Amino acid sequence: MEIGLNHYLVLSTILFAIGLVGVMRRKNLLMLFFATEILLNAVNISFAAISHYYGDLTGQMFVFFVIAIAASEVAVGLGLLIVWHKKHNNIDLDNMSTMRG
Amino acid sequence: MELFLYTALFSPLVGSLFAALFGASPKTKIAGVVPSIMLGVSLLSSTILLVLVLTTGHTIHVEMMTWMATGNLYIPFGFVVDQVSVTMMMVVTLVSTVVHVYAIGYMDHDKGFNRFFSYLSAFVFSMMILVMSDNFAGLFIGWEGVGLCSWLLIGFWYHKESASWAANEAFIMNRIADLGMLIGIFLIYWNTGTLQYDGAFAAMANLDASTLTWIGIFLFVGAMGKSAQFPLHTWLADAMEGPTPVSALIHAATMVTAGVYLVVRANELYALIPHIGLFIASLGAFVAIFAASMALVNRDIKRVIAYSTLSQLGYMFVAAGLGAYWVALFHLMAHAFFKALLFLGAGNVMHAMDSELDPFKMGGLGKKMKGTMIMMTLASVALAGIYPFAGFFSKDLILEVGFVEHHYIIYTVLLFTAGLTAFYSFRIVALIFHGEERYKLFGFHPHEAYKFMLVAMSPLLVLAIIAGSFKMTYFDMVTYVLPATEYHVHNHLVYWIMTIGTQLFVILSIFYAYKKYTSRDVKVPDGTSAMENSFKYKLLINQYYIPYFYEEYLVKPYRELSEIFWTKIDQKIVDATVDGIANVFYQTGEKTRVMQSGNLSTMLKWMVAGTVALLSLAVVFGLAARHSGEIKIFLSGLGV
Amino acid sequence: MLSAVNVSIESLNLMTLVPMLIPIVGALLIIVIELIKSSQDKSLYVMLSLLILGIDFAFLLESAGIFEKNGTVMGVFDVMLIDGLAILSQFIIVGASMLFIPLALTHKRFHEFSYPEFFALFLFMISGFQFMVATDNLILVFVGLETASLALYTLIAMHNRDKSFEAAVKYFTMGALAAGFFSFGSMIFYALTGSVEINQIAEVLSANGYADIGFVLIGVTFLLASFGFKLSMVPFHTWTPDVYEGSSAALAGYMSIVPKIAAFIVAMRFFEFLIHSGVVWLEVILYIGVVVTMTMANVWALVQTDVKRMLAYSSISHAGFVMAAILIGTTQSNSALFLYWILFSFTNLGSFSMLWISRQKNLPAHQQSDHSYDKFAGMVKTSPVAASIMALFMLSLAGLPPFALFWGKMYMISSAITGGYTVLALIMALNSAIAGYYYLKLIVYMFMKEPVVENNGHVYVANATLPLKTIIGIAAIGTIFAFVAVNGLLELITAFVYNSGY
Amino acid sequence: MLDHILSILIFFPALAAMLGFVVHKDSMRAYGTAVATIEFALSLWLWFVFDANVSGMQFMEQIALVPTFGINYIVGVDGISLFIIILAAFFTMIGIASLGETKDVKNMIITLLFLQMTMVGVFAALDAMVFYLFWELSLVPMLYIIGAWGGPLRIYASVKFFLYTFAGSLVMLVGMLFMAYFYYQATGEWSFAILDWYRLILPESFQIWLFVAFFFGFAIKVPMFPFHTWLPYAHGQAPTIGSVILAAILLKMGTYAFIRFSLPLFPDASVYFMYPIAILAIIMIIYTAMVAYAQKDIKQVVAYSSVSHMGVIILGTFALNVEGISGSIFLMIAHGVVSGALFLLVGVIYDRRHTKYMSEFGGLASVMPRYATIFGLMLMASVGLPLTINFVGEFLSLLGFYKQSHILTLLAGTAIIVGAIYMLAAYKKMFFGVVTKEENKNLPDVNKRELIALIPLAIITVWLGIYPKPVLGPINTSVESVVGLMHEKAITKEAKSRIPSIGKDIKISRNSVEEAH
Repeated sequence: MEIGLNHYLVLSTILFAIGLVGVMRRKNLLMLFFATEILLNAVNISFAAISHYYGDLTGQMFVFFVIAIAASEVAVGLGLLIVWHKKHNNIDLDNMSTMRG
Repeated sequence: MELFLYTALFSPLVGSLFAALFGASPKTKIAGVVPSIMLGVSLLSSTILLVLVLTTGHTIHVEMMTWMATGNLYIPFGFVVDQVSVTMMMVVTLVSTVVHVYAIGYMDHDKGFNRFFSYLSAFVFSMMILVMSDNFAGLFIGWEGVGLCSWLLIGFWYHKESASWAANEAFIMNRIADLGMLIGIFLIYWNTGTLQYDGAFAAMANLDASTLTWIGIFLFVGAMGKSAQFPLHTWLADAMEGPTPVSALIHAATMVTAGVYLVVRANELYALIPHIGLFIASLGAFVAIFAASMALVNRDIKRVIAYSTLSQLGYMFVAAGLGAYWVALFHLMAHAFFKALLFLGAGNVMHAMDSELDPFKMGGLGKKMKGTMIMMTLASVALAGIYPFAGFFSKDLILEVGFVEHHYIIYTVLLFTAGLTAFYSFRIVALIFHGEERYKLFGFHPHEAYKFMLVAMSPLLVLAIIAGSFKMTYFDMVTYVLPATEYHVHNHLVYWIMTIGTQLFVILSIFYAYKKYTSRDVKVPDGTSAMENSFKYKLLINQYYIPYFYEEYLVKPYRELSEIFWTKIDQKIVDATVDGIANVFYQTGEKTRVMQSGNLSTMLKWMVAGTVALLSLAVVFGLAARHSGEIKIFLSGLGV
Repeated sequence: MLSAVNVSIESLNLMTLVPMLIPIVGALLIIVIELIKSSQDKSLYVMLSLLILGIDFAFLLESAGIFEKNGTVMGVFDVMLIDGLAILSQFIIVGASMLFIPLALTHKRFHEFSYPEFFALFLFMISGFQFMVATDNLILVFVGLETASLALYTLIAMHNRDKSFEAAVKYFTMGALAAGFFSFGSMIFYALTGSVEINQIAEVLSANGYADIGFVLIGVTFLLASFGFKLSMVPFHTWTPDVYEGSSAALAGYMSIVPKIAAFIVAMRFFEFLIHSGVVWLEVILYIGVVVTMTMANVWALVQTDVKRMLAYSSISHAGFVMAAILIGTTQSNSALFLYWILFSFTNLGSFSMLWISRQKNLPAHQQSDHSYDKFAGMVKTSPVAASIMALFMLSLAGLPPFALFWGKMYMISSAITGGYTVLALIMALNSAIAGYYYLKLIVYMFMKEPVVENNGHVYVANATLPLKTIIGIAAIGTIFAFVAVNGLLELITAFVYNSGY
Repeated sequence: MLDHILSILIFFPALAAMLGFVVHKDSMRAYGTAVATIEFALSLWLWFVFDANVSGMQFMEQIALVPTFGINYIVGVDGISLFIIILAAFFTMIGIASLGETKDVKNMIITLLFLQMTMVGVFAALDAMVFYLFWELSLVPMLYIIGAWGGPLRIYASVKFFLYTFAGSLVMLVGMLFMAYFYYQATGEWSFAILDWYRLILPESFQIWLFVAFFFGFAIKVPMFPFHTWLPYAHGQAPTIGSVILAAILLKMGTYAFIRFSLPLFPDASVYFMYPIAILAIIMIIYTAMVAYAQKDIKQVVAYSSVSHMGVIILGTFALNVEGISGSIFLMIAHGVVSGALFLLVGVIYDRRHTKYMSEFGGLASVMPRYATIFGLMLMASVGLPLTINFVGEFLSLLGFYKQSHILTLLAGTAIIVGAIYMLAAYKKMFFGVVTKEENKNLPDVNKRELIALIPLAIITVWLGIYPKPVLGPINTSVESVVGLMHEKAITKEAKSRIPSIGKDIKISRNSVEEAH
């Protein structure tokens, strides 16, 4: 069978859903970041697919930007993560709830 | 002439203010003398005015200044001296002058001496306004003014609980009546467009009967309050808490007759609504006998006299109600003289017995205080209406009126009451002055009052005796303004039977009373005798349980209801709601703040949840988009 | 064989880029300076950035002039869009930043300011926001958004306390999620229309009459979620109080203003056509969102014990209040949004600065948080002027005339009425009433209570220096004498908004 | 000078308050008194130059504020507002002059001066927004006075006062914005000027809605039953001066606003709501009078009594004829004087015994005769005895309303009975009987400082009771024009009949909202 646009979209949607679940379920900060990466890349897939479908490059440009941003996010995120780990030597979400109410 | 009018009106005020200057300072004779002189002046100028009116027959009408003016309403301070008001002026100034002079002696030892005179003169001033005003608003000023002064004077000995209570009772009861009066005034204004007597009465001629009836009723309600007619009568007896001169002046001679004056003043109105007149007359007759019955047994001389005042007021209302306005006014005048005299005499007795009021504890005082005895006896005779004393002319006239107008029930009632009157007045005379000297048992040392007090009383005595002889002159005078109807029983035989019959009846009851209460076996009742335990007696001594009824069924509930309104409704309901609304928000906050758990993954869950919620809504709406029309309608309610 | 691309430099219209480039250049400059000669005093950097922002502001005035002459300008392959909204919002962004920067010159030493990177990042962030507002291309919006956000996360973290790290992490993570939503949303629109430019999306959608409305709604959902995060709409608001508490008061104040206005502009651009396309769903959602955000935020603010958190919630509620403008979507409401936000930025920056100057280096024992209410108990006794100014800001926030925010509120409610949203208008009014309580609470503490512990009032101005006082002074004057400026502002704003077709 | 006298009246106290910050606290009292006296003199001068024969606004000033949105600073004064302004100035003066021993008196006086600005502003404002501005602003100083100098419950009381009024007036604000919008629809331009609004005729349905919106703001301020519960707390907790100003002036804002806004703007709605409001007013009169009778605390008695009296004022206002409205305005002044005096008197005894419970007193008449006399006078004024200031107002108000409804007036008339009941009862408890408490045996009588405040009030009470003309005249002139305007504007037949027409012709452009559509 021949793979059409919808398959890509479905795939990306599934991936996105996985990402969401991960975001909700993960207690480990690092894993959480991975989940967000999944989110973004899920979107990338469909962007690429759609841009191919329309035959214009905007989508792919978007993909590039997303990748770039994802990268920088990782940078910042890991930075924060490391600092946090230095201070508390754990990266568990449930430990960071000093502020509430 | 206006000069005299203003002097008559304002000199009491001057006297009052003068006395007020010494209000806070200790007793000074001058604070008593000056007001008395001022009243003398007032009396003098009133007399001059009287002479003027009597001789020339024309009246004085002045407008001093504007009081209220707004919209179409225009109320001036206007005063009129006509035959009616001048009579009242004479009565007021005369009696009050006497009382003032008398009071200088009576209040001699009272530390509130100065205060007393400033109040008393203030009262006279208000009374003068009441009688001299040329419009209903002015009348109302005086009306409330006398109310205020009577409040001050009844509660004069404010340290006595009973006194201040009586004062408040009097004021509030009068207020109830004044409301009626006020409504009457409103009615008059909106229907006639003015409050001036002449204008208003002129306009009333062409008003429909129902309106007039209402006006008549409401005005009379006002009169009922001041003249202590049933059911607003209880305050008068309690008002005896005040110093005796006050009782003499306010609660016998002047203020309580204001109601009668009002009806007489409004004769043109009541002439148009005879059915109300009849009602007034019937009520008057009822009050006459009702009050007299209570006077029969009471063991407080002042209260007895008070009840007799009440019953005499009843007579006056009968006359006024039956349209015999001049008769009412005449009896008012005569009554003022002998009743004031009676009270002042009682005052002497009280002084002698250091404020003991129970006649059973007296007896045989005649030896000690001749003057007083004579005066009171004569006053009682006049009250009983024996020829040729004032009472005969005025009171029997009222009986005749009742007869001539064919209201035989009223006539009979009044006749019977005349007997009662004679009985109770001589009951106390006998108990006080004759028989055993029971006061010895209680260790009193009675003494006659100051000479000048007796002298001061003498003019009243004279008038009480001779006032009757002015009847015709008086008739000629007042009938300038009042309907001139002669009341003669044309059949001479009937006339003589009636007159003599009445006289005999009265004299008999006098002698009965005299016998009964001078006999040796009169002793201080100790609540054991059969008579005292009889139902009749209890009923009468408890004033038909009316005060009790008021206390139990009006005063108490009012107090309790207020308490409930405050504690239950105002705090528990109204205020609680307000705070409740505020609390709802606060509590919501407290409850829902847990949402902010501070845990990151919860936060993320919230975000996703929000998105999902939106999504599901999106789906719903996506489906519903076809039916968006209906939805729009539904939502337009929200203003979307 | 590709044909040579030849584009005339004029058609690029690079002028449109200049306002964004200035901060970037400035940021680089600062870094370079640091490279050449490190460990300069912070005042140098503060003043430099102030200068740079000044220049930026000047250029904005320039472009404002241009706009007034010949309307909206597109540039750089029609990616940049310099219309009234862009210019106004940039004014707010840059202006607020200029007010913020001097707050670094505190009396006590806070070590984030000793890094030049702080200022560099700050300037990057500003340019990011400027990009966000000055385009209708979703890509650029995304880039700008992320640039700004990433910088902001770092700034927060640099405050270097446990709480600030926690705040940064929370903000960051949720931000990442929001970014995912945004990209997904724009992906859907791209799929639907084959374009990522808002105006083209609008055209295409209206051309095919919103054929597949379901997908549009889904797309909108995701974008709404991401905007909701930025604008801290309930339930996407949860980061706000924590982040505000975690970061320094000054920065919190800044955050309550600038990122939001940027997001508002994007939202306005995006929802404008959807609202008028008669998509009922969107109206409903926004209606609910607005009401819930206003009310719940107020309700939560009632129960706070820390002034800073209270202000955090209050600014959420204000955001909700202003979000109503987008729902109403008339010219008046859009201008009301700008008016409100300008006045709000004065007042709110002022009140946060008041907290900032009262910030102690380390917590005294009797105090559970930096700015707990009872810290301010009896403040009027010891430092009446400070107390009065604080009270002034609170009254203004409560919307008491004639102070700044009243005019914003008034105009906003009026726009709701003219837009036919009567019920909404009433809800807004009543919400201001509820809000009155917690602003009043602080006044009550300051003016009517006795101090918890005896202090000489120094704590309230522990951090004060001339620049800080100046800023607060400016804010206070702006708050009191707003009524002088309102008319001018209103005319200007209305003109700009109207001419850019909103 | 004359063209700006109102602005001077409004802003002079504020300016003085600003300068007051530098005055040393020992000489603050003198400073405050001086300022307030000057202000009062100015207000008297205003009265002197006021032309009593002009029915319209005088000394109008207009400064553009937000012209694009139709908000301008417009002030002006007519017979209705003139005397309340004077009263405000007067009470601030005697209030400060007779200020008892208070902690940080400096803040107090500064606050009072600010309060005065807002009060005068409210009554002088002719632009809805400016009116609203002062109206809201007046809450702040009062909040501070109650909250900082009040009794044990002061914070609860002050916050309640603030929020309750604030909430109400926000609804009113919505109403105002609506009104402006309608004006915009009708004429195509924004305006908040009241005089412009007067010329606008709205369909009845709109009138009713707007009337309700405004009603919330006003009714809470008055305060009308059932919105009155903030008042007892405010009075109970406030310091003497606070209660005096509150009762004398601030409450009048509500009733004044009814006459300034509700009646002329919404004549048909006023007629439509006449009976409901009259019934509320009667509940106020009787119910609160009974509540007052149940009080143990003399200050609460006075507090509730003022609610009761406000009922009469409302009733007079909604008589919708010249007699009634003039009466209610006069009664505002009267009630201001009398209740103000009564609160001062309560303050006198409170300063001496630091209790307000009547059970603590008794027999004071013999200990403090002068005090008892003045109290008695004010009491008699409060129960509306003729020849005292209150009677004129009450008489006219009731007289006016009698035209509209006999039975309701009869009910309302019970005011003179129930009023007498609680007042006399209170007086009896405090002054009559024998002195039982030891500490009451030798209380000092009223001193000079207190007399400064009380004597003038006593004089006014009697003077205006005997000769109300100088005040009633100008009021009447302005009220006639208001009533005339209402009659002109009235649409429904009922309103036309209910509101009497005045001979004078009032010109109003008959452009209504529909026509604009």
